[in-house]
Amino acid sequence: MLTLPKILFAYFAVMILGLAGAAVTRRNPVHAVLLVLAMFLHMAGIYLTLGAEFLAAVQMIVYAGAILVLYLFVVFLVDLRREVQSERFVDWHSNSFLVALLLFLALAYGVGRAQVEVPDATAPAGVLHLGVELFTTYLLPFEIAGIVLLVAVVGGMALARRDRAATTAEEEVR
Amino acid sequence: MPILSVLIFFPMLAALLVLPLDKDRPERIKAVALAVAVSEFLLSLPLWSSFDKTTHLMQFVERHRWIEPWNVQYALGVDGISVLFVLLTTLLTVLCVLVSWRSVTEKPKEFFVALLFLEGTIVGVFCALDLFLFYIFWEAMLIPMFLIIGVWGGPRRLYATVKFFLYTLVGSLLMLVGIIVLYRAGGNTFDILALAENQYPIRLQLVLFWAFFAAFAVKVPMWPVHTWLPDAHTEAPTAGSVILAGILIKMGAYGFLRFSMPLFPNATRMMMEPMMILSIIGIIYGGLICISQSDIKRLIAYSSVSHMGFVTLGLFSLNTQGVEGGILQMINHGIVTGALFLAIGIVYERTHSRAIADYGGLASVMPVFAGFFMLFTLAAIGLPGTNGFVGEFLVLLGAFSSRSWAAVFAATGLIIGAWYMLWLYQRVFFNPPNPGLQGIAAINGREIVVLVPLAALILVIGFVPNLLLDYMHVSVAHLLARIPQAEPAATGPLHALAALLP
Amino acid sequence: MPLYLVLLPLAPLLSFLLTLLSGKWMGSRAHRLPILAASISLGCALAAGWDVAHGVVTDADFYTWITAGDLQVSFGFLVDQLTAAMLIVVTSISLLVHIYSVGYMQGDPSYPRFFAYLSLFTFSMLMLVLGNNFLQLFFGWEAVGLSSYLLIGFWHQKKSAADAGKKAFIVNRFGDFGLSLGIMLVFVTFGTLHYQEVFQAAPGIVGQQFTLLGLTFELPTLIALLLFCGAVGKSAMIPLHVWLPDAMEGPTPVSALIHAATMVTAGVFLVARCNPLFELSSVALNVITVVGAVTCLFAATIALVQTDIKRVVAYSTVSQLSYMFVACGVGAYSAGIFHLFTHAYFKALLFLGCGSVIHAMGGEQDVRSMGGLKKYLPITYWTFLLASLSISGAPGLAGFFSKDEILLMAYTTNIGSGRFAWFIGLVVAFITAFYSFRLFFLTFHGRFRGSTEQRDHLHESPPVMTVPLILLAVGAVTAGWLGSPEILGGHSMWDHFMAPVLGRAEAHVPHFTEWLLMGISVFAGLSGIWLAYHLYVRRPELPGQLRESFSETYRWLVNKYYVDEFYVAVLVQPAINCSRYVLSAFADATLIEGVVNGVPRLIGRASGRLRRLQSGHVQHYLAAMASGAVGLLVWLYLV
Amino acid sequence: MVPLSWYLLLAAALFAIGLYGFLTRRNMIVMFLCIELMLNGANLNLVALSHYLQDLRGQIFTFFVIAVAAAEAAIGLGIMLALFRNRRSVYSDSITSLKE
Repeated sequence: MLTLPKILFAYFAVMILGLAGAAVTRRNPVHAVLLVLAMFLHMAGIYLTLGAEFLAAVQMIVYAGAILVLYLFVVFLVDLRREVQSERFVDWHSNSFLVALLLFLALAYGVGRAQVEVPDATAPAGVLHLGVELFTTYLLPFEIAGIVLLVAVVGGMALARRDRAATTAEEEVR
Repeated sequence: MPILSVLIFFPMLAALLVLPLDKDRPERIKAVALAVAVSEFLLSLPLWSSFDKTTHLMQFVERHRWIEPWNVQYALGVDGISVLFVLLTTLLTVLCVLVSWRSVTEKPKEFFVALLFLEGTIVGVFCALDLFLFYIFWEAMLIPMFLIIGVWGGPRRLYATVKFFLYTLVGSLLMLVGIIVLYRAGGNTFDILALAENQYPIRLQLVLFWAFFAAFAVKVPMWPVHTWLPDAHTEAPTAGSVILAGILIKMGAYGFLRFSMPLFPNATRMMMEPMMILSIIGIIYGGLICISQSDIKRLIAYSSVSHMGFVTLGLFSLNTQGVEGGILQMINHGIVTGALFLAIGIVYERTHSRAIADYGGLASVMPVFAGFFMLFTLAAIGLPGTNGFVGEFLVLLGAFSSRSWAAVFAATGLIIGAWYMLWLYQRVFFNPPNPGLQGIAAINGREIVVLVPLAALILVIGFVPNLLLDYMHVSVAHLLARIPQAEPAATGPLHALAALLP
Repeated sequence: MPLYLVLLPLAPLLSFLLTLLSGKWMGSRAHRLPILAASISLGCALAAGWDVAHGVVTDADFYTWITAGDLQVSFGFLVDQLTAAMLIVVTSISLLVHIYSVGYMQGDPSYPRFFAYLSLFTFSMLMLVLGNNFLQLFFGWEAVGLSSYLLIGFWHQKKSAADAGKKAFIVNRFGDFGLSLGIMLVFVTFGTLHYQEVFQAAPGIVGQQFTLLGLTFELPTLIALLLFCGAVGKSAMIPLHVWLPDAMEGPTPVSALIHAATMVTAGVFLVARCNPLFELSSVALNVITVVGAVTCLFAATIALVQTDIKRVVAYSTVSQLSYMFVACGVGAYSAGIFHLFTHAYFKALLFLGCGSVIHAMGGEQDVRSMGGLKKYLPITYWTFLLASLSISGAPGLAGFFSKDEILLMAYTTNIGSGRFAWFIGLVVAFITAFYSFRLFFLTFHGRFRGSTEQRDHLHESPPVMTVPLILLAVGAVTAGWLGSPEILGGHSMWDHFMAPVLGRAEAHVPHFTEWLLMGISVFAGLSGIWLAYHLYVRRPELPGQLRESFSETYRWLVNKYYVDEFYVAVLVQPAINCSRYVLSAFADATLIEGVVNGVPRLIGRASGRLRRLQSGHVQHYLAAMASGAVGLLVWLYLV
Repeated sequence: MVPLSWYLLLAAALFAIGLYGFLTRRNMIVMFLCIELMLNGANLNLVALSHYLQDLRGQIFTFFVIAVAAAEAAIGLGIMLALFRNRRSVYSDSITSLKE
């Protein structure tokens, strides 16, 4: 029975798989990042079909908006010109395909076997409850996540910062 | 005042206070370390004065819940067996600080921090009444010791320290397994006193006995797991050797007393003869091997194997004289071997050589020092009037009472002991003076201050051993009361091993 | 407890400590305190002797030393007739040696140390004889060993002296090994170490057995033999006699005090003290007699050919000590102690005489470079002559009475080996007289054989040395009169005095036999003197010829029957080799270390193989992880 | 109503694709990107199960995963830049210092 949710799901699924598959095989990293960006937007769509509006928003704002842009910057920062001409794959990629395929089959078999009891009662859902939960029960983890992010920001800056002495030395060599 | 907790954590906290001191002013660091060690010693004196010698119960007990899901307690206490070791620890640490005054020139701050930390953990080992807590201190003590040997040691220090660490760790891990098994078998508790109330099946006792044996025998060290000791002693700095010989290896024998004997009395009884045989091999083997050593510290290290053989022989004689003699001999060995290592450290500072061949005629150059060393030598060979005699005699008497052959073989250790110690003394202090030793400074005031307390203890314990023995009587009697006096059906080592098989 | 008993050992102990501490400051005055202490001790000893002579026997504990279980031992004093005699011997000889040393040791850089050690020795010896239990005996026993070690090695820069001190200590340890086991066995048997309690209970153990090392012994025999082991070591009996001749490396006053008069007789004292135990075992008594007799002959023959003046006297000491053991072995403890008493004086005199000679010769000890010293050293000459006569058993002198009593007792005893011992004793009496006078003639008569330098240096010793010689000479002559037997018009005072402690061994023989035996032994002694006179004064060329014709025997004697070499080859060298090659190199470094280092090495090698899996490519790691995950899933589904 | 298993299968496929990419690509930045794909696969599982089991914890957990992913991206890309500056390369097969 083909219903709207199923059609929507099929659309998103096909797009996600296609975009992901394309992303991992493109030669140009910039293309790969852009394909993943598109894929993330479709992921947000899937989340909407699952009633997770807040997460869909987060997926778009944080993942697509922030993280992938960061990737894009970094890709530009490294030597893109040579990158486009060099070999995409490592030498042993055919074996890796097999491993990935086997994993998928194993997981799929597991999904097929699994019996998930679906409860009838409709528990409270939606952004409101999510917010209440986050700021009451999960307040401490929430704060910790904030600190982790802050640390990551500082750490990322520290790592990416050019060591002035080293840089000048490098430039002199050039 | 929770005096035992204070004794454990005061040096550790004080070590933290040493850390921010300016590393370019070592004098101040040393002064603070000395002040801490001396105050720790003074703090431990109430243990001596207000100890009640008429009861076998634990004293100065502190008991707090700690990790509730596993029923772990923070429980401390001392009885007549352990109280003396706490005092010995605090005393020897003071001397170690003093003797390291000049000899530790590199990173003095870190050295004294490690030393004070070590002191705290060792006191913890002797006071812990909870197996879990005990195990923590038992392993924690390895870390500062590892550093002391590995950072401030001699040329082969890395080999020695890694060997020391791995050797002891292998033994300890077997004990850890034993502790967990015991925890399950003894009603989910780590409380030593509660565990000792139970009676375990004989096969379990044997298995656990051997698991604990692995840890304790390495530490003692009993033959044939003694080979870490010569390397560790030889490479360790003076203070390290003193702590190692004086206190650390006592923890093994202490473990036998505190755990093996009260927890597994039947197994102990069955294992009496194998243990005595191992002890005797240690006595003779350690003594004989000393004869051909050419390195002073190595020689003293092997002599420790021989002397600790007497200790375990006494403990496993399983009678009053043997056990009390064994405990006394542990303290004696701490004092005497500690003193010998201190003395060697004092000459090493001047000559920078440990080879016996580089010495000779030292008595003409350093006469006062020669006198001290003579006293320590005599104590090491157990001359009456020194503490060594009382311990060895009681041990031999105990061994003779339970197995006369054991005393006969062990007594040969007295002959061998006199041989290697006097030969050492002759080659170092007598004979025509070695020209290389001309112009060596005589012993100074600080060094005399280091040696005098130990020399005094040697004589005081030699003439009035009851000062110490009085502390033990009740506790030892209580301990021995737990061990069946009747001979088990068959006591041969083969039989005992066979009982281990499923 | 009377005050003088406490003072008796305490005075030398304090003197030891104070002299050691203040030595640097006292310098050449360091002898004052030790001499004062020795005098105090002598006074106290005389007071103790007076009390005992009036029947007061003291047995009191000073304080409890060791308590452990049912073991309780004290430092305590037992003063009875035996102790009193020993006290007087020890303190009197000690005082004289102290005084003598003032002259002999003058100018030595370690003068204070020497006197400190002498005081330590006096203290130790007094503790040994005063003790009222076995452990205190052992305390003194080891402490005199220590003082002996220190004094033999007094000139420790000399390797031979340091060697000799060490050898003395270690050889003695072999004896102590038996003694300590004996003491333990006494404790295990009787449950106490106090003499009085042990001796009272002693008869109760007759017939009991004890298994040691799988061998079953009669309990009394085992105890007695183990205790005797200690005596063998301390008194230098075969087979532990090797240390005493070497001990002559020490200063001569030390040899006189320790290695002649007092310490070496501690073994005899031990046997005599424990006579209630030894009496229970005829096996042990026979062993003592035979060991004594054999050592007696053995040492005397070696003494025949020695050329070092002190070594001759040392071997004669071994031989005289053996007489004392023969006496104890045949049950005549009183005679043994009597000989100990007289021997102390004439042997100390001999040694101090030797010391005077060596002093005059500037340290030379070889008799071959002496001779004709009579005119240079008159006082030494005359006192030495008296001592030699005394040891040879010349009638009327001290040695005569004591030796004669021993021979009489050995002849009349019912101990199996008594007659054998008597015969040996007689032979040795002859040999003793011969070598004593050989030494005497070689030293004092004939022509001076040393260098002219030495001749110019010759002088009689100062009065501080000769006065002790004269006093000892008085002792060497008169000490024996205390025990002159009834047939010579005496009253056997000594035996009566000792009877309460040592029992009374009566010789039940007709007066004629007694006269005959006495005559034979006197004849043996006198003929020995005559032979020495003949060989070394009248026909000085003869000894050389004899040496030629019995060269093989001579070689064995000069080399002391190669006993030292035997021990080195059988005990010392194998032990060193075993230590170096078997234990150190093989067992420890190869076997145990092989396992200890081998296991980590094995792990290291295995991990080296496994390491090749580690390429460094992070993707390989993840691929392995993913394969693992797949494997896990499959396993999960299958199970 | 879309069956739960569809979502789960989609998530598994996404995860497998991410894995494949990680294992095969030389460029470490792209490898990082593939990790994001795998994370998304896992997130999808959580959200789907959260929806079907009527339990908000799945969503909350996903929220934290995204937060951590952001942190990880910041640090990881910082490392990548540092690496590139030191090695002049972002190719995984030229960086094997884990071997030592």
